[in-house]
Amino acid sequence: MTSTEIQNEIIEDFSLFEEDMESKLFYLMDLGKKLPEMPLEHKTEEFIVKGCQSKVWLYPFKQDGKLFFEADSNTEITKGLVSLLVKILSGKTPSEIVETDLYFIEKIGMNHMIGSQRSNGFASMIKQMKMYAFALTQK
Amino acid sequence: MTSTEIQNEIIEDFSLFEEDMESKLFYLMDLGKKLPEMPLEHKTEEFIVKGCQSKVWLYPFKQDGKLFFEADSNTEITKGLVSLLVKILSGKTPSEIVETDLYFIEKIGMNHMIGSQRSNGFASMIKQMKMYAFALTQK
Amino acid sequence: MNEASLDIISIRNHFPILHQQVNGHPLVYFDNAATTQKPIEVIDALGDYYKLHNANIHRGAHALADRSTGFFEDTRKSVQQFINAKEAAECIFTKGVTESINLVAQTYGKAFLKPGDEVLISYMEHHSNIVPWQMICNEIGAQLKVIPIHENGELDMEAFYKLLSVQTKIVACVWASNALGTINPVKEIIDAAHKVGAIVLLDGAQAGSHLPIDVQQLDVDFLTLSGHKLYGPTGVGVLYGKRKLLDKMPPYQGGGEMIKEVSFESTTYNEIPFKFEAGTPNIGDVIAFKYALEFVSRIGKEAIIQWESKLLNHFNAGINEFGSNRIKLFGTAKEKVAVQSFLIEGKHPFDTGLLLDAKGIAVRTGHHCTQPLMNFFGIEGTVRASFAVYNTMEEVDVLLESLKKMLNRK
Amino acid sequence: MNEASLDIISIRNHFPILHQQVNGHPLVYFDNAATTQKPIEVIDALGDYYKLHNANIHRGAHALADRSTGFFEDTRKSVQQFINAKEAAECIFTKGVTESINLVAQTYGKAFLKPGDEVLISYMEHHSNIVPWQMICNEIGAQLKVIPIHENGELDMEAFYKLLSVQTKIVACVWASNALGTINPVKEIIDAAHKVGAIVLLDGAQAGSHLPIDVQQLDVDFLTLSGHKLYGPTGVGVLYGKRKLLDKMPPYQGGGEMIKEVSFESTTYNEIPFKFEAGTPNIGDVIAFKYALEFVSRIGKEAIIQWESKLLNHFNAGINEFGSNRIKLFGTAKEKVAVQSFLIEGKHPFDTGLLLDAKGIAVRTGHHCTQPLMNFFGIEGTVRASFAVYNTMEEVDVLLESLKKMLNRK
Ligand SMILES: Cc1ncc(COP(=O)(O)O)c(C=O)c1O
Ligand SMILES: Cc1ncc(COP(=O)(O)O)c(C=O)c1O
Repeated sequence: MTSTEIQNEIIEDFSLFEEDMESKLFYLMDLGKKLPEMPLEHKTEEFIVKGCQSKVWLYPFKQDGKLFFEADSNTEITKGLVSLLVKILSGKTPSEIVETDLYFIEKIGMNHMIGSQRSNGFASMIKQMKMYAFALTQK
Repeated sequence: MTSTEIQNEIIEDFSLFEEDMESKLFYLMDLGKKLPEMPLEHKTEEFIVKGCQSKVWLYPFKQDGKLFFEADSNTEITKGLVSLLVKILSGKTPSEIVETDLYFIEKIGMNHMIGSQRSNGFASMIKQMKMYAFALTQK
Repeated sequence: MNEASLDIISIRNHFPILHQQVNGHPLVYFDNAATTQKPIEVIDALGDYYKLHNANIHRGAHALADRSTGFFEDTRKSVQQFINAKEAAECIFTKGVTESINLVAQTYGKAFLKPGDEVLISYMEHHSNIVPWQMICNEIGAQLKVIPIHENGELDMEAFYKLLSVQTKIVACVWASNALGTINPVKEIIDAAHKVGAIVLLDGAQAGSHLPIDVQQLDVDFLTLSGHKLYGPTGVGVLYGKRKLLDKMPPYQGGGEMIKEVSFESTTYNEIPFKFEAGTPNIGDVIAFKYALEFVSRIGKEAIIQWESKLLNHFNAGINEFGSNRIKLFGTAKEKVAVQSFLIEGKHPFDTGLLLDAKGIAVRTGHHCTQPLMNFFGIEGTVRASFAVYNTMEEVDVLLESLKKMLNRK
Repeated sequence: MNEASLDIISIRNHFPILHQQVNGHPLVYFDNAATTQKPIEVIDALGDYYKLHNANIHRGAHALADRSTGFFEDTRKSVQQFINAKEAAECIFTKGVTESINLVAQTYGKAFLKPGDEVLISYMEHHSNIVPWQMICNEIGAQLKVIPIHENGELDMEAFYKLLSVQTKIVACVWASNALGTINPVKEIIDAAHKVGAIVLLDGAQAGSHLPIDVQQLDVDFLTLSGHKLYGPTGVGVLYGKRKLLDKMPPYQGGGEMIKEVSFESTTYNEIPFKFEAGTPNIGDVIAFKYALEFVSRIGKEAIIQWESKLLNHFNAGINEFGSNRIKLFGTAKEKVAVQSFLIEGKHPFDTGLLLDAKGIAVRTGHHCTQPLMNFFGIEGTVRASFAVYNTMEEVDVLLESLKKMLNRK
C-alpha cells in the first residue's frame, strides 16, 4: 500500500469516532499495544528522541534500498501515534519518506500532538524519521 | 485673614479662568513673580526641597509663636504655587498650619501638581511645611 | 465573607474564559497552581489602560503620564495593604517570583554571603527557589543545605532545627508547595531562623491566592509573589522586603529610573522601591493587577480557603471511594492548599493528562519544576489537579468520573 | 507602501487613546520616544488572550496550554522575521531594553571580560546603556571608555577610531538617540569593532519603530528592543543575540523552564532561547506584541520613516520661521529619527511642559535618562517632542502655535 492509501485508511478508521477525543485516544492506546516489540538492544540512549514528558525510541535500518523503523515510547498515546508513523513510513524508500505529507495527523485531530514542540516526543520523532531518510537520499 | 479666607479668595480668583488651564498657569507664573525675594544666604543646599524636575527652597523661621516661610523655586509655575502656600500658611501658628486643609489646590485644578510625587518639588514642599510646623507643636 | 455565602456561579461569571468548550466538553480548569484565570475586571482594566491612559510613568509632565503614574503607585499601595507591609516602598514590582528570588540572591546574597556561610532550602522547593541559590552559592563558595521532608509531604522540622546554625545566613522556603500543597509552618521557621541571625525569604507563589498574608505579623524578611497566580496578568510579581534590608542592598539591574545621578565616573542610586525597578516597568499589567487584589479581597481569603478545602476534600473523598490501590496520592500533609498530585499505577502522567484533556479537563502533568522532590518520591512526575475559588463540586465530579473510567479500563 | 499613500486618519482610527480631550483640548501625543500608543489590534489580542486562551506555557498537556504555547512561539517567529534573525531561538523575550542590556552585561560581560579590558560606549547613551556596564566594569576591573560627540549631536567617529583597540572587548552603542534623534553609523561601528575582535551590542530602543532592521546584514552581535516603544504592550522586550554567543554564555536568572535537569548537587541548563527565559514569562503581552509587529510591517518602515521625517522637518521649519534666537534646538545631526529636543531661553523645561500640557500637548521634559549628555551640553534637561506614524501636520502646528505664544509672552 502507498503511504497515501495507509493514511486514508487511518483517517477512515478514526472518522468513526467523529469528535470524541477520548475514544480516539483509547483507540490509539490500543493501536500502540500492537506495535511490534522493539528489541531491547536497540532501546539505547543513542536512539532516544527526547520530548519533554514522553520519550520515544527510534531505530532505523536500511534493507534493499528501503528504510525500516523500529520504535517504542514510554507513554501509551505517543506509542499509538508512533505505531501509525511506522505503519505509514517503514519500508518505504528514503525519497518517498522525505516526500510524504503526513496529512493524517490533522485529519484525525491530533495536530495538538505536534503543536507545542516541547510537550512530547512525537513531533521530534517525525523530524528524526525525515532526517534519517533525507540523509540517505544525500548519499 | 484666616487661611480659609485666603484660600477662598484664591479659588475665587482662579474661577475667572474656568477650565482654561493655560491661562491659569500664566496667572500662576505672574503670581510667582510677586513672591518676596528670598535672601540668597537662605538659598542653600540645606533648605532645598528636591523634586525630580523642579527645585524648591524653603526657609522657615519662628517669630512670636508664629511660623514664617521664605521660599523660591527654579521653575515659574511651581514658584507661583509656592507663593500661594506662603500666602496661606506663613505667619500662622504651627498648629494652625498642621491643621490647614489645603483644599484650594484641587479647587483651582492643580491637583495634578501633587499627584505624581516625583515630578515636582511642590508636593514635597507642602510636606516640609507641615513637618516643620508639626515639629514645633511637639516641643 | 463566609464561605457558606459564596455564590460560585456569580463568581464564575467574572471569568469569561471558563465558559468555553474544549474537545466538545465544558472546560474544567484545574491547572490553577500553574496560573489562575483572570476576572473581567482585570481584563477590562488592562484594555482601559491602553485605550485611555497609556504613558510612560514617573518623570512625565503631561496628563497621561500623570494619570499612569498615579495608577501605578495605587497598585503599590494595594499590594502594601494586601500583605500588610509597613510601607508601600517596601513592595517592589518584578516579573514574578522567579525574578524576585533571583533579585534577592544576586543583591542581598552577593553582598552579604561569605565563603562557608550556609543557605537553607527545602526538598520541596520549586526550581526557582533552588537554582538562584545554587548559582550564588557557587559564586561565593557558600553551602546550600536542604531540609528533608516526610513521606506525607511535610517538612521534617526536627531535621530543620538540626540544620539551622549560626552558619545559616539565609533560609529560603516555599510557603505552600506547588507540587504537594503542603503549607509549611513558616512562622515557626522565621522565628527559629531569626534566633540564629538568619534572614528568611518565603516563596509565596502558591500562598498568594489562598492564604491570608501579614508580613509584619510573620516578621518575614522577604516575601515573593507572582501576579499571574493571583488572578492577575502575566508579567507582574512582587518582592516584599523589609526597608532596613532593601536599603542596604546593592541594586540589581542598572538603568532608567533606578538612579539618582549618573556620570561616567560614578552613579548614585535612587531610593526604594525605585532602586530595584530599572527600566520601564510593566506598567499596564501592574495597573491591572490592582483589580486582581481587589477581587480576592472582596471575596475574602477566609471564604476562599474554606471553599477550596471543600473542593480538595471532595476530590480526595472521591478517590478514596474508588477503593482502588491503583491510584496513589502525593502530598497528604495535614495543612494543605487545594493542590493534589496523584498517579495512576502503570499510567504515565502524560497519558492521563491527555485523556483528561479529551474530556475538557485541564490538569498539569510532569515534574512541576520540582525535580528533586520527584526524585525523593522516586518518580518522574505526577498528575496535578489544583483548585481555585471559581471551581465547583460538579467539576470535581467530572474529574472523578474520568479517572474512574481510566481505572476501570485496564 | 509609499508614504504618499499613507492614510494617517485611518491609521489614527486604530488608536482609541488618541481620540480624547486633555485640559479641554484634543490630545496631541508627542511623547512617543518614551512610549508609543497601542493599536486596537494589540489591545484586543491582549483581551482575547485572557478571555479565551490563558494558560501557563510549555509543559502543559491540556488544550489551553497548547494554544498559549503556540501563540507565544508565534510571536518569537514574528520577531525573527521583523529583525531578520537566522533563527527564532536567537530571539529572547525580556522585560525591555534595560533588562536585555543587563542580561548581556551580567552573562557575556561576566564570563568574558577581564581586568584591563575595555567597554566602549558613547556620550549619548541612555542610562540603561551606561549603568549596567559601569556595574560589570567595576566588578571585573575593566575600563569604561566613552566616545565623545560633536555639538550637533553626531558621534565623533575620529575619536571612536582612536579609542577602539585590541583592548576593546565590547562596544555598546545606541542606534538612534532618544534625546537627540541622531542615527549613528552602526554598520561602520560594527565592522570596525569586529576588526579588533570586539563584539557590538546595539541599543535599539528608538530604532525599533522607525528604522528597517536586518541583524544579519548588520552582522550585529546583540540587539535590544522594547516592545512598548514599538506599538506593543509594556513589559515585553527582545534580546537578539547570535547563537554562537548565546550558546556559550552562562544563564542569567535561575528557575523554572531555564533548566534541563536540577538536582541539589548540580543543574544543567536548557537550550536557547529557554536558557535565558527563567520563570513564567509575560505570556499575555508577548502574544499581543505580535500584532504590534504586524501593524508596523503592514504600514512598512519606509513609509513610516518618510512620514515621520516630514513631521520633524515641518516642526523644525516652523521653529526657524519664528526667527527667534530664544529657542535653541539640541540634536541637529544629518541623519535623525523624528525626535527633537529644544529649550526656550530663560524658561525651565518643566514650565514649558506644563504649559503645553495645558493645551493638551504631551511632550517629555527633563534629562531623558541621559544625564551625561545633558552635562555635555551644560544643561539640566530639554523639552522633547517625538513623533510617531499616527501624528499629523496639524498637530505639529498646534505645538508650534503654543510655543510661539510662549515666546511672545515674555
Ligand atoms: C535609547 C534608549 N535606551 C534604553 C531605553 C530603556 O528602555 P526600557 O525603559 O524600555 O527598558 C530607552 C527608553 O527609555 C531609550 O530610549
Ligand atoms: C512554589 C512556586 N515557586 C515559584 C514559582 C515560579 O513562579 P513564576 O514562574 O511566576 O516566576 C512557582 C510557579 O510555577 C511556584 O509554584
